[in-house]
Amino acid sequence: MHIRVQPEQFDAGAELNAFAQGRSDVGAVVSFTGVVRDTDGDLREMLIEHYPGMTQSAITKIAQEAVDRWVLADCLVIHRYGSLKPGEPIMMVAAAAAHRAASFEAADFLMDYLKSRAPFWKKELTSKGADWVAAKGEDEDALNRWR
Amino acid sequence: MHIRVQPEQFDAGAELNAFAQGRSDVGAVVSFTGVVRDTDGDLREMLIEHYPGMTQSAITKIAQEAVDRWVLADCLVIHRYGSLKPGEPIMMVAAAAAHRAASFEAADFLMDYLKSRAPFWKKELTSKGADWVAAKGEDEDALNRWR
Amino acid sequence: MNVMYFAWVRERIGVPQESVETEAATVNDLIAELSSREERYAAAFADTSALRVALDQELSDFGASLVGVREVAFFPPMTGG
Amino acid sequence: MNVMYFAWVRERIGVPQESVETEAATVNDLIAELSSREERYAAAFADTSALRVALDQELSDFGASLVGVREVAFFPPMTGG
Repeated sequence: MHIRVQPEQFDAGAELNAFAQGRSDVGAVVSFTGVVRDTDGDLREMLIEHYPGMTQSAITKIAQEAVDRWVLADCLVIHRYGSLKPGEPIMMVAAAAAHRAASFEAADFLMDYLKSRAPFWKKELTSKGADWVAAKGEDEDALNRWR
Repeated sequence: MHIRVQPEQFDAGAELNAFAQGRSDVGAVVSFTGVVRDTDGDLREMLIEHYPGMTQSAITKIAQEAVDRWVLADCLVIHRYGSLKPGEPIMMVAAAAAHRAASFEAADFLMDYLKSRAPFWKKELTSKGADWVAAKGEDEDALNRWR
Repeated sequence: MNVMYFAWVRERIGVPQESVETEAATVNDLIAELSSREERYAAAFADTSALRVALDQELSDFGASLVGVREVAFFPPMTGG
Repeated sequence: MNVMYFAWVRERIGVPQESVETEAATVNDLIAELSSREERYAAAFADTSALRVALDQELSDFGASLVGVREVAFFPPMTGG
């Protein structure tokens, strides 16, 4: 299990290549990369706040549950905080398993839980001002898929 | 849509980084990489045969359905044929969308259909001889999820 | 007891954290006590359905006991990922 | 008509493709005709539930008409991905 919480940019491709290398039991690797989206062309900056004392342990708990439940060979979570620009990666997860179903489900599970259970908050700065991103009801609903 | 069928190795990380760059409407990128697995430590080589006249058009049809159905910003399919060694990537797909649900579902759909509807056949060479990999009933069943 | 605030809760209350002397038995009691002290707390805690609470860095609920708790954190629903 | 074989079908029949002169109306008719010609075809086509067929590079079925078809391919279920 590899978990990193950092303000620095990261290289999703290099992380994917470094992940789960040299394991003969891995047949399937799924990755998810979240990117700062700027649909209206008006986003100047995304600020991500987190709760340092809680972040690492909350993510570790979620990742451990994924590893146990899907018998993963390995899993990876990287999440940034601080100031991000449009087009930059916000975070990524990866799950490696023998078969594709486990790697897909585990990565999907990791994303659903990170979204609603890891202590991060996003704020968007546009020409109109600064707004905290609101949680969506559907994000909370998504957790029911895994119960 | 980017579709490549090739005997050469490819760099999954570099492909992921090159994919869906510079698009402001992309918030989520899911990738799947299939790797030559050698659980028993006895695999010498994997040979992949394909049907050249049909492969590109079959994959294009599957990818186009994914793009239409999930309104993807873009999708990528790379599949190798020929001689592969344990640990090497066999193929990858990637799906880019505004939101995570679409990118996960589309990548999962692409994999299910590529597995059972793209004309590739795998043969494994071990110390015991050469065996064609048998299709699994569950692979055909997986297609029912999308009907 | 160390009380922390994140995101718009932090902005509304005006500090990221503070030390609070309290005899509050539960999270709800602590919210009532803080809200009675100053308007900025009352404003931040007006709608607890829009809030989440963590006790000693674990998600908890508003009825939970504060006995033995050293750190309470209030924040809106998380928006990571 | 060009007839192609892949994977173990190719190995059992012994050639990757061949030109076949036939009046067969359907895929099933073609299978019956080839199987009656030589044992290697009969062996390869013994269990059509283990086979798939493509007509002019599109997946099809064994009852399909061969009218106008230029290329028929036989192969086991695909195992890509």
